[in-house]
Amino acid sequence: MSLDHAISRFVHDGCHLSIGGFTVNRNPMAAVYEIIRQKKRGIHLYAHSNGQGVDELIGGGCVDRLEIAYAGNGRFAPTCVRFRKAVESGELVVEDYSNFQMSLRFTAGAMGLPFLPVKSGIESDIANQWGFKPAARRSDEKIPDLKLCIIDNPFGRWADTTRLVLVPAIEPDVSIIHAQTADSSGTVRIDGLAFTDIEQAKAARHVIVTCETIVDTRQLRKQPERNQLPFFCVDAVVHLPMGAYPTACYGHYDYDPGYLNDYRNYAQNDEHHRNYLDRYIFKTKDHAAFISLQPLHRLNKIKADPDTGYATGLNRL
Amino acid sequence: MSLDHAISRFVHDGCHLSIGGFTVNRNPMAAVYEIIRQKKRGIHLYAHSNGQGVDELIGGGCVDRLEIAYAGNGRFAPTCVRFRKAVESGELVVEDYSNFQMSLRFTAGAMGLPFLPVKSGIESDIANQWGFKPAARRSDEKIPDLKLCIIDNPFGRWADTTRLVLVPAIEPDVSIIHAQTADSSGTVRIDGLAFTDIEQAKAARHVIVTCETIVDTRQLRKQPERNQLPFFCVDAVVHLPMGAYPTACYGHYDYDPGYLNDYRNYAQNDEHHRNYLDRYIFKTKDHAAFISLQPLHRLNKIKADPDTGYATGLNRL
Amino acid sequence: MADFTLREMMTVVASREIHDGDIVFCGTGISMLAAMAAKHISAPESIIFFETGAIDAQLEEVPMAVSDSRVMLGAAMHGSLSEAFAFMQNPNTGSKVVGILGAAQCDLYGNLNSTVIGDYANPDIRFPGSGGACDVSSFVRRTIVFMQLEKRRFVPRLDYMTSPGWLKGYTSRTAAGLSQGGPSVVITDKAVFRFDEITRKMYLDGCFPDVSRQEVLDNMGFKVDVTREKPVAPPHACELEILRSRCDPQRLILGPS
Amino acid sequence: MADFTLREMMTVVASREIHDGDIVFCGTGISMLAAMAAKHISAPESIIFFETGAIDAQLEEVPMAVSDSRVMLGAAMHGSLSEAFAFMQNPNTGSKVVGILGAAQCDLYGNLNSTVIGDYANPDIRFPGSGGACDVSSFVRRTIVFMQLEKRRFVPRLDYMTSPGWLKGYTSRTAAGLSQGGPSVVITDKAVFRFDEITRKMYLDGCFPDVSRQEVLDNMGFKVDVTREKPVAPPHACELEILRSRCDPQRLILGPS
Repeated sequence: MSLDHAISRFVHDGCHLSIGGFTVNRNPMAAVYEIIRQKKRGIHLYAHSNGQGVDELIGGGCVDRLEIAYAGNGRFAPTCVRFRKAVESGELVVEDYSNFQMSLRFTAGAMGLPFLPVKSGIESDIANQWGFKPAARRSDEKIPDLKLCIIDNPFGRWADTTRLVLVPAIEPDVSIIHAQTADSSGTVRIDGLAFTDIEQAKAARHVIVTCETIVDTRQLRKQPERNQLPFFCVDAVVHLPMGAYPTACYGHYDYDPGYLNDYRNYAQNDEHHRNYLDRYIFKTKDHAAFISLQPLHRLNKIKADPDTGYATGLNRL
Repeated sequence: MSLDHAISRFVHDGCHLSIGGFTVNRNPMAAVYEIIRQKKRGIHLYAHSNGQGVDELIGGGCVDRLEIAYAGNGRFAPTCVRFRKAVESGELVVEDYSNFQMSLRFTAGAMGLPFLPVKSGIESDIANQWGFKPAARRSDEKIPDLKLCIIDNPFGRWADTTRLVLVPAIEPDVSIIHAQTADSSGTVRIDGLAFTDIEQAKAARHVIVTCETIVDTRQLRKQPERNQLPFFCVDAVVHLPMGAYPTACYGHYDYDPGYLNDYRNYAQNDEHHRNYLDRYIFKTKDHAAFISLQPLHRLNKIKADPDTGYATGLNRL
Repeated sequence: MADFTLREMMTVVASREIHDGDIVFCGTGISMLAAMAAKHISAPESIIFFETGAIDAQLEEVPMAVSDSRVMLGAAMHGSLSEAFAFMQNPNTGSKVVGILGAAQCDLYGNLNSTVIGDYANPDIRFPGSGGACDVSSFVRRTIVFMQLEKRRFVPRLDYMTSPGWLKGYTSRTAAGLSQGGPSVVITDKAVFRFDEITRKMYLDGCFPDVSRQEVLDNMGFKVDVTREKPVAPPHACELEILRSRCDPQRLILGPS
Repeated sequence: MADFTLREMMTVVASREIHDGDIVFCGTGISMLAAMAAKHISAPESIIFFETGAIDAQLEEVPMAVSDSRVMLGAAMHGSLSEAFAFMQNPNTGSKVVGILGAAQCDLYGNLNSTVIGDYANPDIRFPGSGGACDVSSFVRRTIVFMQLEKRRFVPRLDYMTSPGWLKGYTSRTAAGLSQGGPSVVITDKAVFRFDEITRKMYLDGCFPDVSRQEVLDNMGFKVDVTREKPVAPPHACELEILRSRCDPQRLILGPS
């Protein structure tokens, strides 16, 4: 399936969307740009520590509500710039959790459970301060009535625990992840760290996988231990080389420090950011056209060294 | 560390023990036989569907209490023979759970949680019939006061769920698993299905890993995705070729139908079973001696085909 | 009509319940063979799935247990037990799963016992226990039950309910908080039973060739509606051929011919 | 005495808090560098651990984020986020973990804010949020806190408590149901603070070379006990050499020299 078709088919205005990756690594950026290009609006977005993808979707005007643990992008943006602007201006409603809590919320969705317990959040304002107010929650059947709840351990002091936080499952309408490898039926292999991508995919009603390489099914099945997602979880597989650019894809390419620094500078100024969107996203017809705008010497520099999986010695200032 | 040292150091009379593997595959049999050889008594044993290992430990007189989901051994013993005898004679107290429940109970222990929720067990006698009675539970701090409990969904009807079963964490004193590969510091790689071995190990206070091969640390670290247990979880690594025999070890050898059929026949008769214990376990000084008692032609027949991981065409009648 | 054993007949009848797109949860033994038969005969796009975490196992040889290394070869992925059961508990994937279960006892509503005969604390006969049966029967869209037709197995009241079926019938299953799925068919060595859409009581769907209705009823400990009985088609020669030559040439599960 | 920047001093001071056998939970930036420095200088048997699931990462080059591909190379294993946090929540492994955290605000009891300045629903300044900080501070044996010493950062009352420290002191932390661990040291660009064993209030442990006690107190929004103050040893030349040449030769985190 082509990316524009997959996005127009599964990502709708107002849908609940989850994207994979973690800050500067393996964000499904091609899909993010296509969502912006298609001018989707009113998205309810979920992520744990997705940095670049979340910030671009917010900057693209696609997101109304965000549930997240961390909106930074490493050294390139200690706090994501468009995220910060949107929250401070009141354009974006945010509900904060911790990284473990968000990962467990996706895990609960993946497991078909309404919640999972966790021992973090007690006494934190994560428990006390709710982004979505109780009345708004009750009127929206796609948001749980409670942000979370704290219970006494029903097993006494078993496991040396007196109180626990229960965090509600996330069941996105659609999750999008970027992998190194898949077959055409949708069996997925991620190399390096998988973050929470697999749980995000399993929790969702629909799953779009973009990938660097499509290989023959038989090849993936020689080492079933290395595959993380079976084909029956996946709705669309899109072959998309450089699909995580400008974030990294372990074994294929590094993040592009030049792009990420430029992006931060554009993002800090509303007019520059509008020009950025216009030039790189709205005026490119697809990801290949977007990639062709990047200076070749920069793309060459981020090619991964096969021994390390990243661009050894890359100037990252 | 040698196996006899690891067992005498970590497995004590009355301890709470968990063993890995599943029915006919990758049971830590060498460790099981060493526990029998050392005449450990009063063990509280946990397993989900471990077949051969559980039955041998029960037959060896080591086990007083058992928490388990399934005590069968495939075609070789639809119900494990010594298990059945011990339950029917009242020598063994059993508490039944489902396979998912047991796996989640180990997962809860691995996660440092007192319980995990699950949607199975409702209306089943698994919820109503307790192997350990409430008074006995309360007087033993190593058993939770409740076998399980059923709660209403605190998030209303979120995730289309009204009621859930909470199953208590298992925190064994020691877990023993058998892996294909480890390094000397204890980083573990299991090929093929890992069953619930990893959760069983993470949940335990002490972990013994027996393995077919010990390799250099650098070799395991070339593909960190394929390792499942980091060294800081492991107390003892024992190099033990054929350590899962007579159960299978994917990629190394198959289960031995001859041994498993003979075992069933011995197990069905108390005197034959005593002779079996005497000949194969008490009179062998270690696993190598035990293996040397097996007919060479049988051992040759179960060698795994490198293409399939099992003994292709093996006569398994 | 080809010669066939009752075990072959049961296997083929069960395989006909499996359709393309179904994810088939298999236990040990005849249920595994039924899934293999379906995949080879009528539902090549069905997916064989084991609780041990092997997904879409290729099964070049028939496994002797769900942990057999033969389930690992050529699978789409290897998960943990928890992951495998989570696929069934998750409604997105669980709604595609068909479970196949056996048991020691079955009642009018398809509730199953695979744990004990007699008192739980002091049993007359101990069986292996739930394994994944309670989980599967609690989660998936529909289950296929395999049973020997005997009076001591088809009982008015289970000694122990391992796996919930339709509980007490009507809407009692969903009212208790279980999934909308439940047992859809009971396949025995003499007859096939299904469940009424409203009452969820078992009824006689059909007798095997050369088996009389009376013979069926004489082997049951409770009464069932017989008004919907229709003949059960015997295995085709080609079904038998594939079952014998492709699925279980050693007759490890089919037993003596 | 060798020339050094305050950032170098902070890094070296933090690295001294790490011992062989510690599993060091690292965030982005200076905390990662402190862990690398400890491993190269004083605690070669410490283990660098990222919430992203990379365990005992070898770190040939300094990562720019905890998800950087540089954390993946040569690790003992790659887990998921949930697995990584579970290692900290599990008391068997969590009791070996030392967390290193930064924040925008810190109070007398080492409670931290990394979420907002102002009202949560309508903030004056929005920060990235907890990430794993709330989890780490809730679970692990002890945490090392990095802060710039400024009045607006050392506040009597947090605008938002992201990560629980000693809460209200004394036994309030364990009474609330949190782990026995808590913040053990706060390392700033001017001084080091620790926490009283009984009251769990922060006290001044020592000022950096050439920093006066008064300068420290002038930059804090609350009073601390100063009676236990002792000098903080500056970095040794060899510590600096390793930090500069082995850990961050590009000065990505150390910044201008």
